Amino acid sequence: MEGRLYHREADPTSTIGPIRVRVLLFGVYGEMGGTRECRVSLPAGSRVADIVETLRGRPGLELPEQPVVAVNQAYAGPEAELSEGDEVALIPPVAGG
Amino acid sequence: MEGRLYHREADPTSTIGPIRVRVLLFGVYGEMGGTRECRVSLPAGSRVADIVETLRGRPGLELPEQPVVAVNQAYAGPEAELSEGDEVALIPPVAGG
Amino acid sequence: MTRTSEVGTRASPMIHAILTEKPLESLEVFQSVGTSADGAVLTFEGRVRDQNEGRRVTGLAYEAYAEMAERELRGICDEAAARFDVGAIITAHRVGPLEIGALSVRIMIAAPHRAECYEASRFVIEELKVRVPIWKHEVYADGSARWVGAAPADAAPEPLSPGNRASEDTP
Amino acid sequence: MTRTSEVGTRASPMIHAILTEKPLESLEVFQSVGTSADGAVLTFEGRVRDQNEGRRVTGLAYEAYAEMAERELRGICDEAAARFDVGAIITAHRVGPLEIGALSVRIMIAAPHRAECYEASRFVIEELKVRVPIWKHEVYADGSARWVGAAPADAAPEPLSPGNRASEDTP
Repeated sequence: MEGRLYHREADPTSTIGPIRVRVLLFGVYGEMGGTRECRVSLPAGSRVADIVETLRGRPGLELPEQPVVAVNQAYAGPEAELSEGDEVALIPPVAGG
Repeated sequence: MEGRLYHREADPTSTIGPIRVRVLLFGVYGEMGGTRECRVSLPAGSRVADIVETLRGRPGLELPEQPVVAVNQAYAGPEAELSEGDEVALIPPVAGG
Repeated sequence: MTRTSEVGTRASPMIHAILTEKPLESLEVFQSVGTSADGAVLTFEGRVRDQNEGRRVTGLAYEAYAEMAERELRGICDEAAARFDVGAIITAHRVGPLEIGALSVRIMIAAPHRAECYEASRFVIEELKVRVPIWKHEVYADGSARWVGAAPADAAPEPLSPGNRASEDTP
Repeated sequence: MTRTSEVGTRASPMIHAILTEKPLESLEVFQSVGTSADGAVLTFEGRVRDQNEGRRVTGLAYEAYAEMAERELRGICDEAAARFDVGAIITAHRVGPLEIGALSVRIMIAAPHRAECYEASRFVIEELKVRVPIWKHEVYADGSARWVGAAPADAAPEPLSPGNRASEDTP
Protein backbone atom coordinates (compact mmCIF):
# COMPACT_ATOMS: atom_id res chain seq x y z
CA MET A 1 0.00 0.00 0.00
CA GLU A 2 2.97 2.36 0.25
CA GLY A 3 3.33 3.16 -3.41
CA ARG A 4 6.42 4.32 -5.26
CA LEU A 5 9.51 5.79 -3.71
CA TYR A 6 10.41 9.38 -4.44
CA HIS A 7 13.68 10.74 -3.12
CA ARG A 8 13.20 14.47 -3.12
CA GLU A 9 14.07 17.28 -0.78
CA ALA A 10 11.02 19.25 0.25
CA ASP A 11 13.21 22.22 1.15
CA PRO A 12 16.65 22.24 -0.48
CA THR A 13 18.01 24.83 2.01
CA SER A 14 17.61 22.35 4.83
CA THR A 15 20.08 19.81 3.45
CA ILE A 16 22.69 21.24 5.81
CA GLY A 17 20.74 19.74 8.69
CA PRO A 18 22.27 16.71 10.28
CA ILE A 19 19.15 14.49 10.44
CA ARG A 20 17.23 12.98 7.57
CA VAL A 21 13.74 11.58 7.94
CA ARG A 22 11.44 9.69 5.62
CA VAL A 23 8.08 11.40 5.12
CA LEU A 24 4.90 9.57 4.12
CA LEU A 25 1.89 11.47 2.78
CA PHE A 26 -1.34 9.49 2.90
CA GLY A 27 -4.76 9.98 1.35
CA VAL A 28 -5.57 13.54 0.34
CA TYR A 29 -2.15 14.76 1.49
CA GLY A 30 -0.45 12.48 -1.00
CA GLU A 31 -2.79 13.72 -3.71
CA MET A 32 -2.19 17.39 -2.83
CA GLY A 33 1.55 16.96 -2.36
CA GLY A 34 1.96 15.09 -5.64
CA THR A 35 3.81 12.23 -3.96
CA ARG A 36 3.23 9.59 -1.31
CA GLU A 37 6.77 9.64 0.02
CA CYS A 38 9.77 11.97 0.26
CA ARG A 39 12.89 12.55 2.34
CA VAL A 40 13.50 15.66 4.35
CA SER A 41 16.66 16.89 6.10
CA LEU A 42 16.31 18.95 9.26
CA PRO A 43 18.62 20.48 11.87
CA ALA A 44 19.34 18.21 14.81
CA GLY A 45 16.81 18.69 17.61
CA SER A 46 13.97 19.35 15.19
CA ARG A 47 10.47 18.46 16.37
CA VAL A 48 7.27 17.32 14.68
CA ALA A 49 6.10 20.95 14.48
CA ASP A 50 9.27 21.85 12.56
CA ILE A 51 8.84 19.22 9.88
CA VAL A 52 5.18 20.24 9.51
CA GLU A 53 6.32 23.82 8.83
CA THR A 54 8.91 22.55 6.35
CA LEU A 55 6.27 20.52 4.53
CA ARG A 56 3.94 23.49 4.32
CA GLY A 57 6.43 24.85 1.79
CA ARG A 58 5.59 22.01 -0.56
CA PRO A 59 3.46 23.30 -3.47
CA GLY A 60 -0.15 22.13 -3.30
CA LEU A 61 0.14 20.54 0.14
CA GLU A 62 -2.44 22.42 2.17
CA LEU A 63 -2.23 21.27 5.79
CA PRO A 64 -4.47 22.14 8.73
CA GLU A 65 -3.03 24.22 11.56
CA GLN A 66 -1.96 21.14 13.47
CA PRO A 67 -2.07 18.05 11.27
CA VAL A 68 -2.05 14.62 12.85
CA VAL A 69 1.40 13.07 12.65
CA ALA A 70 2.80 9.64 13.40
CA VAL A 71 6.48 9.03 14.06
CA ASN A 72 7.66 5.48 13.54
CA GLN A 73 4.05 4.27 13.31
CA ALA A 74 2.81 5.81 16.54
CA TYR A 75 0.86 9.04 16.97
CA ALA A 76 3.14 11.88 18.08
CA GLY A 77 2.42 15.41 19.32
CA PRO A 78 3.98 18.59 17.83
CA GLU A 79 6.70 18.67 20.47
CA ALA A 80 7.99 15.15 19.80
CA GLU A 81 11.67 15.26 18.83
CA LEU A 82 12.84 13.66 15.62
CA SER A 83 15.86 11.43 15.10
CA GLU A 84 17.91 10.34 12.13
CA GLY A 85 16.04 7.78 10.05
CA ASP A 86 12.61 8.39 11.57
CA GLU A 87 9.52 7.58 9.55
CA VAL A 88 7.20 10.57 9.75
CA ALA A 89 3.66 10.10 8.43
CA LEU A 90 1.13 12.86 7.86
CA ILE A 91 -2.26 11.43 8.71
CA PRO A 92 -5.30 13.10 7.14
CA PRO A 93 -8.68 12.48 8.81
CA VAL A 94 -9.05 8.72 8.96
CA ALA A 95 -12.08 7.05 7.36
CA GLY A 96 -11.86 3.32 8.01
CA GLY A 97 -14.76 1.13 9.03
CA MET B 1 -44.17 -28.12 20.25
CA GLU B 2 -47.53 -28.51 22.01
CA GLY B 3 -47.20 -32.16 22.89
CA ARG B 4 -49.97 -34.65 23.38
CA LEU B 5 -53.57 -33.76 24.01
CA TYR B 6 -55.09 -34.63 27.34
CA HIS B 7 -58.77 -34.01 27.87
CA ARG B 8 -59.20 -33.89 31.59
CA GLU B 9 -61.18 -31.80 34.01
CA ALA B 10 -58.91 -30.06 36.49
CA ASP B 11 -61.81 -29.64 38.90
CA PRO B 12 -64.82 -31.94 38.27
CA THR B 13 -67.09 -29.81 40.44
CA SER B 14 -66.80 -26.90 38.02
CA THR B 15 -68.38 -28.72 35.08
CA ILE B 16 -71.66 -26.94 35.88
CA GLY B 17 -70.06 -23.69 34.66
CA PRO B 18 -71.22 -22.49 31.30
CA ILE B 19 -67.79 -21.72 29.76
CA ARG B 20 -65.08 -24.16 28.90
CA VAL B 21 -61.48 -23.11 28.24
CA ARG B 22 -58.43 -24.94 27.05
CA VAL B 23 -55.48 -24.69 29.45
CA LEU B 24 -51.84 -25.05 28.40
CA LEU B 25 -49.13 -25.68 30.97
CA PHE B 26 -45.61 -24.95 29.71
CA GLY B 27 -42.14 -25.73 31.00
CA VAL B 28 -41.95 -26.42 34.71
CA TYR B 29 -45.71 -26.00 35.10
CA GLY B 30 -46.34 -28.85 32.72
CA GLU B 31 -43.84 -30.96 34.63
CA MET B 32 -45.40 -30.13 38.01
CA GLY B 33 -48.97 -30.47 36.77
CA GLY B 34 -48.31 -33.83 35.12
CA THR B 35 -49.79 -32.67 31.80
CA ARG B 36 -49.20 -30.05 29.16
CA GLU B 37 -52.84 -29.45 28.38
CA CYS B 38 -56.25 -29.78 30.02
CA ARG B 39 -59.78 -28.38 29.77
CA VAL B 40 -61.45 -26.46 32.54
CA SER B 41 -65.07 -25.39 32.96
CA LEU B 42 -65.83 -22.17 34.79
CA PRO B 43 -68.86 -20.03 35.61
CA ALA B 44 -69.65 -17.39 33.03
CA GLY B 45 -67.90 -14.11 33.81
CA SER B 46 -64.83 -15.83 35.23
CA ARG B 47 -61.53 -13.96 34.99
CA VAL B 48 -57.91 -14.98 34.70
CA ALA B 49 -57.52 -14.82 38.49
CA ASP B 50 -60.37 -17.32 38.83
CA ILE B 51 -58.85 -19.93 36.58
CA VAL B 52 -55.51 -19.51 38.35
CA GLU B 53 -57.24 -20.29 41.67
CA THR B 54 -58.94 -23.28 40.09
CA LEU B 55 -55.62 -24.59 38.76
CA ARG B 56 -53.98 -24.21 42.15
CA GLY B 57 -56.17 -27.17 43.15
CA ARG B 58 -54.30 -29.38 40.74
CA PRO B 59 -51.97 -31.75 42.66
CA GLY B 60 -48.28 -30.84 42.26
CA LEU B 61 -48.89 -27.60 40.40
CA GLU B 62 -47.21 -25.01 42.58
CA LEU B 63 -47.90 -21.56 41.16
CA PRO B 64 -46.51 -18.20 42.24
CA GLU B 65 -48.90 -15.66 43.76
CA GLN B 66 -49.63 -14.12 40.40
CA PRO B 67 -48.44 -16.34 37.57
CA VAL B 68 -48.03 -14.90 34.08
CA VAL B 69 -50.95 -15.87 31.90
CA ALA B 70 -51.70 -15.55 28.20
CA VAL B 71 -55.21 -15.69 26.81
CA ASN B 72 -55.48 -16.55 23.14
CA GLN B 73 -51.72 -16.07 22.72
CA ALA B 74 -51.49 -12.60 24.22
CA TYR B 75 -50.43 -11.66 27.74
CA ALA B 76 -53.44 -10.95 29.97
CA GLY B 77 -53.75 -9.49 33.47
CA PRO B 78 -55.65 -11.16 36.36
CA GLU B 79 -58.79 -9.14 35.68
CA ALA B 80 -59.12 -10.19 32.03
CA GLU B 81 -62.47 -11.90 31.44
CA LEU B 82 -62.61 -15.35 29.89
CA SER B 83 -64.91 -16.57 27.13
CA GLU B 84 -66.04 -19.94 25.87
CA GLY B 85 -63.29 -21.65 23.91
CA ASP B 86 -60.44 -19.42 25.10
CA GLU B 87 -56.92 -20.79 25.09
CA VAL B 88 -55.38 -20.00 28.48
CA ALA B 89 -51.64 -20.56 28.85
CA LEU B 90 -49.70 -20.50 32.11
CA ILE B 91 -46.31 -19.02 31.34
CA PRO B 92 -43.47 -19.86 33.71
CA PRO B 93 -40.43 -17.54 33.68
CA VAL B 94 -39.28 -17.44 30.08
CA ALA B 95 -35.72 -18.40 29.18
CA GLY B 96 -35.24 -17.93 25.44
CA GLY B 97 -32.19 -16.40 23.82
CA MET C 1 -43.01 1.87 9.00
CA THR C 2 -42.05 3.59 5.76
CA ARG C 3 -38.54 4.94 6.00
CA THR C 4 -36.71 7.59 4.10
CA SER C 5 -33.09 6.94 3.32
CA GLU C 6 -30.55 9.53 2.30
CA VAL C 7 -31.13 9.12 -1.40
CA GLY C 8 -34.72 8.48 -2.36
CA THR C 9 -37.30 6.57 -0.36
CA ARG C 10 -37.13 2.96 0.68
CA ALA C 11 -39.94 0.52 1.14
CA SER C 12 -40.71 -0.98 4.55
CA PRO C 13 -37.89 -2.92 6.13
CA MET C 14 -37.67 -6.65 5.52
CA ILE C 15 -38.76 -8.48 8.67
CA HIS C 16 -38.71 -12.18 9.48
CA ALA C 17 -39.42 -13.79 12.85
CA ILE C 18 -38.94 -17.52 12.82
CA LEU C 19 -39.15 -20.46 15.23
CA THR C 20 -37.56 -23.60 13.87
CA GLU C 21 -36.22 -27.01 14.82
CA LYS C 22 -33.54 -26.73 12.12
CA PRO C 23 -29.98 -25.52 12.73
CA LEU C 24 -30.05 -21.73 12.34
CA GLU C 25 -26.93 -21.75 10.15
CA SER C 26 -28.95 -23.53 7.49
CA LEU C 27 -31.68 -20.91 7.13
CA GLU C 28 -31.77 -19.28 3.69
CA VAL C 29 -33.28 -16.12 5.09
CA PHE C 30 -29.94 -15.05 6.55
CA GLN C 31 -28.16 -15.28 3.20
CA SER C 32 -29.04 -11.84 1.85
CA VAL C 33 -30.00 -9.27 4.44
CA GLY C 34 -30.52 -5.61 3.67
CA THR C 35 -29.84 -3.60 0.53
CA SER C 36 -26.96 -1.58 -0.85
CA ALA C 37 -28.25 1.36 1.22
CA ASP C 38 -27.41 -0.57 4.39
CA GLY C 39 -23.82 0.14 5.38
CA ALA C 40 -23.90 -1.84 8.60
CA VAL C 41 -24.92 -5.40 9.42
CA LEU C 42 -24.90 -6.73 12.96
CA THR C 43 -25.46 -10.38 13.78
CA PHE C 44 -26.09 -11.55 17.30
CA GLU C 45 -25.86 -15.27 17.99
CA GLY C 46 -26.65 -17.12 21.17
CA ARG C 47 -24.82 -20.41 21.56
CA VAL C 48 -25.47 -23.26 23.94
CA ARG C 49 -22.80 -23.02 26.61
CA ASP C 50 -21.22 -25.98 28.35
CA GLN C 51 -21.93 -24.40 31.72
CA ASN C 52 -24.59 -22.36 33.49
CA GLU C 53 -24.44 -20.87 36.96
CA GLY C 54 -21.40 -22.96 37.77
CA ARG C 55 -22.84 -26.29 36.64
CA ARG C 56 -21.56 -28.34 33.71
CA VAL C 57 -24.27 -28.63 31.05
CA THR C 58 -24.38 -31.76 28.91
CA GLY C 59 -27.70 -31.37 27.10
CA LEU C 60 -30.42 -28.86 26.44
CA ALA C 61 -33.83 -28.44 24.85
CA TYR C 62 -35.97 -25.40 24.17
CA GLU C 63 -39.74 -25.63 24.46
CA ALA C 64 -41.90 -22.88 22.99
CA TYR C 65 -45.51 -21.80 22.96
CA ALA C 66 -45.01 -21.82 19.23
CA GLU C 67 -47.78 -19.63 17.83
CA MET C 68 -47.49 -17.05 20.59
CA ALA C 69 -43.69 -17.06 20.52
CA GLU C 70 -43.64 -16.34 16.81
CA ARG C 71 -46.27 -13.65 17.25
CA GLU C 72 -44.34 -11.97 20.10
CA LEU C 73 -41.09 -12.21 18.19
CA ARG C 74 -42.69 -10.63 15.16
CA GLY C 75 -44.13 -7.89 17.38
CA ILE C 76 -40.68 -7.14 18.81
CA CYS C 77 -39.18 -6.91 15.32
CA ASP C 78 -41.98 -4.61 14.16
CA GLU C 79 -41.44 -2.43 17.20
CA ALA C 80 -37.70 -2.28 16.54
CA ALA C 81 -38.36 -1.34 12.91
CA ALA C 82 -40.66 1.47 14.02
CA ARG C 83 -38.12 2.83 16.51
CA PHE C 84 -34.90 2.52 14.54
CA ASP C 85 -33.97 3.30 10.95
CA VAL C 86 -33.18 -0.21 9.75
CA GLY C 87 -33.38 -2.01 6.41
CA ALA C 88 -33.88 -5.54 7.67
CA ILE C 89 -34.49 -7.47 10.87
CA ILE C 90 -34.20 -11.23 10.63
CA THR C 91 -34.67 -13.17 13.86
CA ALA C 92 -34.78 -16.90 14.37
CA HIS C 93 -34.95 -18.99 17.54
CA ARG C 94 -34.37 -22.69 17.59
CA VAL C 95 -36.61 -25.13 19.48
CA GLY C 96 -36.22 -28.77 20.39
CA PRO C 97 -33.03 -30.51 21.51
CA LEU C 98 -29.73 -28.64 20.91
CA GLU C 99 -26.13 -29.72 21.23
CA ILE C 100 -23.47 -27.80 23.15
CA GLY C 101 -22.16 -25.03 20.89
CA ALA C 102 -25.27 -24.98 18.66
CA LEU C 103 -26.93 -21.65 17.91
CA SER C 104 -30.07 -21.05 19.96
CA VAL C 105 -30.90 -17.65 18.49
CA ARG C 106 -29.70 -15.45 15.64
CA ILE C 107 -30.67 -11.81 15.18
CA MET C 108 -29.41 -10.12 12.04
CA ILE C 109 -29.98 -6.42 11.49
CA ALA C 110 -29.01 -4.32 8.49
CA ALA C 111 -29.18 -0.53 8.62
CA PRO C 112 -27.74 2.47 6.82
CA HIS C 113 -25.66 3.32 9.90
CA ARG C 114 -24.12 1.29 12.69
CA ALA C 115 -25.72 3.05 15.67
CA GLU C 116 -29.16 1.81 14.66
CA CYS C 117 -27.81 -1.70 14.17
CA TYR C 118 -26.49 -1.90 17.71
CA GLU C 119 -29.57 -0.31 19.24
CA ALA C 120 -32.06 -2.42 17.30
CA SER C 121 -30.10 -5.63 17.93
CA ARG C 122 -29.88 -5.03 21.65
CA PHE C 123 -33.54 -4.07 21.77
CA VAL C 124 -34.60 -7.31 20.06
CA ILE C 125 -32.53 -9.65 22.24
CA GLU C 126 -33.50 -7.92 25.50
CA GLU C 127 -37.20 -7.94 24.61
CA LEU C 128 -36.96 -11.53 23.41
CA LYS C 129 -35.55 -12.63 26.74
CA VAL C 130 -38.41 -10.98 28.61
CA ARG C 131 -41.44 -11.49 26.40
CA VAL C 132 -41.12 -14.47 24.12
CA PRO C 133 -42.61 -17.65 25.62
CA ILE C 134 -39.68 -20.02 25.25
CA TRP C 135 -38.30 -22.25 28.00
CA LYS C 136 -34.98 -23.97 28.45
CA HIS C 137 -34.56 -27.43 29.90
CA GLU C 138 -30.98 -28.16 30.91
CA VAL C 139 -29.40 -31.53 31.69
CA TYR C 140 -26.28 -31.50 33.86
CA ALA C 141 -23.18 -33.64 34.14
CA ASP C 142 -24.44 -35.16 37.42
CA GLY C 143 -27.55 -36.49 35.64
CA SER C 144 -29.95 -33.94 37.12
CA ALA C 145 -32.10 -31.66 34.97
CA ARG C 146 -34.20 -28.56 35.42
CA TRP C 147 -36.21 -25.88 33.73
CA VAL C 148 -34.00 -22.80 33.72
CA GLY C 149 -35.44 -19.74 35.43
CA ALA C 150 -38.22 -21.74 37.07
CA ALA C 151 -38.46 -20.37 40.58
CA PRO C 152 -40.22 -22.32 43.31
CA ALA C 153 -43.77 -21.16 44.00
CA ASP C 154 -42.89 -19.36 47.22
CA ALA C 155 -40.35 -17.19 45.38
CA ALA C 156 -43.27 -15.33 43.77
CA PRO C 157 -41.55 -13.89 40.69
CA GLU C 158 -42.75 -10.57 39.29
CA PRO C 159 -45.62 -11.08 36.89
CA LEU C 160 -44.58 -10.60 33.29
CA SER C 161 -46.74 -8.54 31.03
CA PRO C 162 -46.21 -6.57 27.84
CA GLY C 163 -46.04 -3.47 30.04
CA ASN C 164 -43.31 -4.97 32.19
CA ARG C 165 -40.45 -4.74 29.75
CA ALA C 166 -36.72 -4.58 29.92
CA SER C 167 -35.34 -1.13 29.33
CA GLU C 168 -34.05 -0.55 25.85
CA ASP C 169 -31.01 1.26 27.22
CA THR C 170 -27.92 -0.87 26.95
CA PRO C 171 -26.20 -1.20 30.30
CA MET D 1 -5.31 -10.57 30.21
CA THR D 2 -5.99 -13.87 31.94
CA ARG D 3 -9.68 -14.31 32.55
CA THR D 4 -11.63 -16.47 34.89
CA SER D 5 -14.81 -18.02 33.58
CA GLU D 6 -17.60 -19.43 35.69
CA VAL D 7 -16.22 -22.93 35.69
CA GLY D 8 -12.45 -23.18 35.80
CA THR D 9 -9.96 -20.73 34.33
CA ARG D 10 -9.55 -19.84 30.69
CA ALA D 11 -6.45 -18.85 28.83
CA SER D 12 -6.05 -15.41 27.27
CA PRO D 13 -8.67 -14.49 24.69
CA MET D 14 -7.95 -15.26 21.05
CA ILE D 15 -7.14 -12.00 19.25
CA HIS D 16 -6.57 -11.36 15.56
CA ALA D 17 -6.21 -7.97 13.87
CA ILE D 18 -5.89 -8.22 10.12
CA LEU D 19 -5.55 -5.93 7.11
CA THR D 20 -6.14 -7.70 3.84
CA GLU D 21 -6.91 -7.14 0.18
CA LYS D 22 -8.97 -10.36 0.12
CA PRO D 23 -12.75 -10.50 0.55
CA LEU D 24 -13.41 -10.74 4.27
CA GLU D 25 -15.94 -13.54 3.81
CA SER D 26 -13.10 -15.77 2.68
CA LEU D 27 -10.97 -15.44 5.82
CA GLU D 28 -10.54 -18.72 7.68
CA VAL D 29 -10.04 -16.92 10.96
CA PHE D 30 -13.78 -16.18 11.24
CA GLN D 31 -14.75 -19.84 10.93
CA SER D 32 -14.34 -20.86 14.55
CA VAL D 33 -14.50 -18.03 17.07
CA GLY D 34 -14.63 -18.57 20.80
CA THR D 35 -15.09 -21.69 22.87
CA SER D 36 -18.01 -23.58 24.40
CA ALA D 37 -17.80 -21.19 27.36
CA ASP D 38 -18.83 -18.32 25.06
CA GLY D 39 -22.62 -18.11 24.96
CA ALA D 40 -22.76 -15.00 22.78
CA VAL D 41 -21.19 -14.11 19.45
CA LEU D 42 -21.63 -10.69 17.87
CA THR D 43 -20.48 -9.90 14.36
CA PHE D 44 -20.34 -6.36 13.06
CA GLU D 45 -19.91 -5.88 9.34
CA GLY D 46 -19.39 -2.65 7.45
CA ARG D 47 -20.54 -2.78 3.84
CA VAL D 48 -19.80 -0.41 0.98
CA ARG D 49 -22.95 1.65 0.49
CA ASP D 50 -24.17 2.91 -2.85
CA GLN D 51 -24.51 6.40 -1.42
CA ASN D 52 -22.75 8.75 0.97
CA GLU D 53 -23.91 12.15 2.13
CA GLY D 54 -26.55 12.23 -0.57
CA ARG D 55 -24.24 11.32 -3.46
CA ARG D 56 -24.43 8.12 -5.48
CA VAL D 57 -21.25 6.10 -5.02
CA THR D 58 -20.05 3.91 -7.89
CA GLY D 59 -16.61 2.88 -6.72
CA LEU D 60 -14.39 2.90 -3.67
CA ALA D 61 -10.89 2.09 -2.48
CA TYR D 62 -9.35 1.99 0.98
CA GLU D 63 -5.76 3.06 1.47
CA ALA D 64 -3.98 2.17 4.70
CA TYR D 65 -0.74 2.95 6.46
CA ALA D 66 -0.49 -0.79 6.63
CA GLU D 67 2.00 -1.49 9.42
CA MET D 68 0.65 1.22 11.67
CA ALA D 69 -2.98 0.35 10.92
CA GLU D 70 -2.45 -3.26 11.90
CA ARG D 71 -0.57 -2.20 15.02
CA GLU D 72 -3.34 0.23 16.06
CA LEU D 73 -6.04 -2.33 15.33
CA ARG D 74 -4.23 -4.91 17.43
CA GLY D 75 -3.86 -2.34 20.22
CA ILE D 76 -7.60 -1.65 20.15
CA CYS D 77 -8.39 -5.38 20.34
CA ASP D 78 -5.96 -5.84 23.23
CA GLU D 79 -7.55 -2.91 25.03
CA ALA D 80 -11.03 -4.34 24.48
CA ALA D 81 -9.88 -7.73 25.80
CA ALA D 82 -8.49 -6.07 28.92
CA ARG D 83 -11.70 -4.12 29.55
CA PHE D 84 -14.33 -6.73 28.76
CA ASP D 85 -14.67 -10.42 29.64
CA VAL D 86 -14.44 -11.87 26.14
CA GLY D 87 -13.20 -15.15 24.69
CA ALA D 88 -12.23 -13.93 21.22
CA ILE D 89 -11.88 -10.73 19.22
CA ILE D 90 -11.31 -11.16 15.51
CA THR D 91 -11.10 -7.98 13.45
CA ALA D 92 -10.31 -7.57 9.78
CA HIS D 93 -10.33 -4.50 7.54
CA ARG D 94 -10.13 -4.71 3.81
CA VAL D 95 -7.86 -2.46 1.73
CA GLY D 96 -7.63 -1.77 -1.99
CA PRO D 97 -10.56 -1.43 -4.40
CA LEU D 98 -13.97 -2.64 -3.19
CA GLU D 99 -17.25 -3.13 -4.98
CA ILE D 100 -20.59 -1.77 -3.78
CA GLY D 101 -21.97 -4.16 -1.16
CA ALA D 102 -18.57 -5.66 -0.32
CA LEU D 103 -17.52 -5.95 3.31
CA SER D 104 -15.06 -3.25 4.38
CA VAL D 105 -14.70 -4.39 7.96
CA ARG D 106 -15.73 -7.34 10.10
CA ILE D 107 -15.48 -7.48 13.89
CA MET D 108 -16.41 -10.77 15.53
CA ILE D 109 -16.55 -11.05 19.30
CA ALA D 110 -17.31 -14.12 21.39
CA ALA D 111 -17.98 -13.82 25.10
CA PRO D 112 -19.63 -15.78 27.91
CA HIS D 113 -22.43 -13.18 28.07
CA ARG D 114 -24.02 -10.85 25.57
CA ALA D 115 -23.46 -7.55 27.38
CA GLU D 116 -19.69 -7.86 26.94
CA CYS D 117 -20.14 -8.73 23.27
CA TYR D 118 -22.07 -5.55 22.54
CA GLU D 119 -19.77 -3.37 24.59
CA ALA D 120 -16.56 -4.80 23.17
CA SER D 121 -17.87 -4.71 19.60
CA ARG D 122 -18.95 -1.10 19.86
CA PHE D 123 -15.66 -0.18 21.51
CA VAL D 124 -13.64 -1.72 18.69
CA ILE D 125 -15.57 -0.12 15.83
CA GLU D 126 -15.65 3.33 17.46
CA GLU D 127 -11.94 3.25 18.24
CA LEU D 128 -11.17 1.90 14.78
CA LYS D 129 -12.95 4.82 13.16
CA VAL D 130 -10.94 7.31 15.20
CA ARG D 131 -7.48 5.79 15.47
CA VAL D 132 -6.71 3.38 12.68
CA PRO D 133 -4.91 5.06 9.75
CA ILE D 134 -7.13 4.00 6.87
CA TRP D 135 -8.55 6.31 4.22
CA LYS D 136 -11.46 5.99 1.85
CA HIS D 137 -11.43 7.22 -1.72
CA GLU D 138 -14.90 7.41 -3.24
CA VAL D 139 -15.86 7.72 -6.89
CA TYR D 140 -19.31 9.15 -7.64
CA ALA D 141 -21.87 8.69 -10.38
CA ASP D 142 -21.01 12.12 -11.84
CA GLY D 143 -17.40 11.01 -12.40
CA SER D 144 -15.93 13.05 -9.57
CA ALA D 145 -13.92 11.50 -6.75
CA ARG D 146 -12.65 12.51 -3.34
CA TRP D 147 -10.96 11.35 -0.18
CA VAL D 148 -13.72 10.97 2.39
CA GLY D 149 -13.34 13.05 5.53
CA ALA D 150 -10.61 15.19 4.02
CA ALA D 151 -11.42 18.70 5.18
CA PRO D 152 -9.95 21.72 3.41
CA ALA D 153 -6.89 23.17 5.14
CA ASP D 154 -8.74 26.16 6.58
CA ALA D 155 -11.22 23.87 8.36
CA ALA D 156 -8.47 22.97 10.85
CA PRO D 157 -9.80 19.65 12.17
CA GLU D 158 -9.02 18.63 15.72
CA PRO D 159 -5.69 16.89 15.93
CA LEU D 160 -6.05 13.19 16.50
CA SER D 161 -3.94 11.49 19.09
CA PRO D 162 -4.18 8.39 21.23
CA GLY D 163 -5.41 10.65 24.01
CA ASN D 164 -8.16 12.08 21.83
CA ARG D 165 -10.44 9.09 21.68
CA ALA D 166 -14.08 8.50 21.09
CA SER D 167 -15.96 7.71 24.25
CA GLU D 168 -16.63 4.05 24.79
CA ASP D 169 -20.17 4.83 25.81
CA THR D 170 -22.61 3.81 23.14
CA PRO D 171 -24.86 6.72 22.15
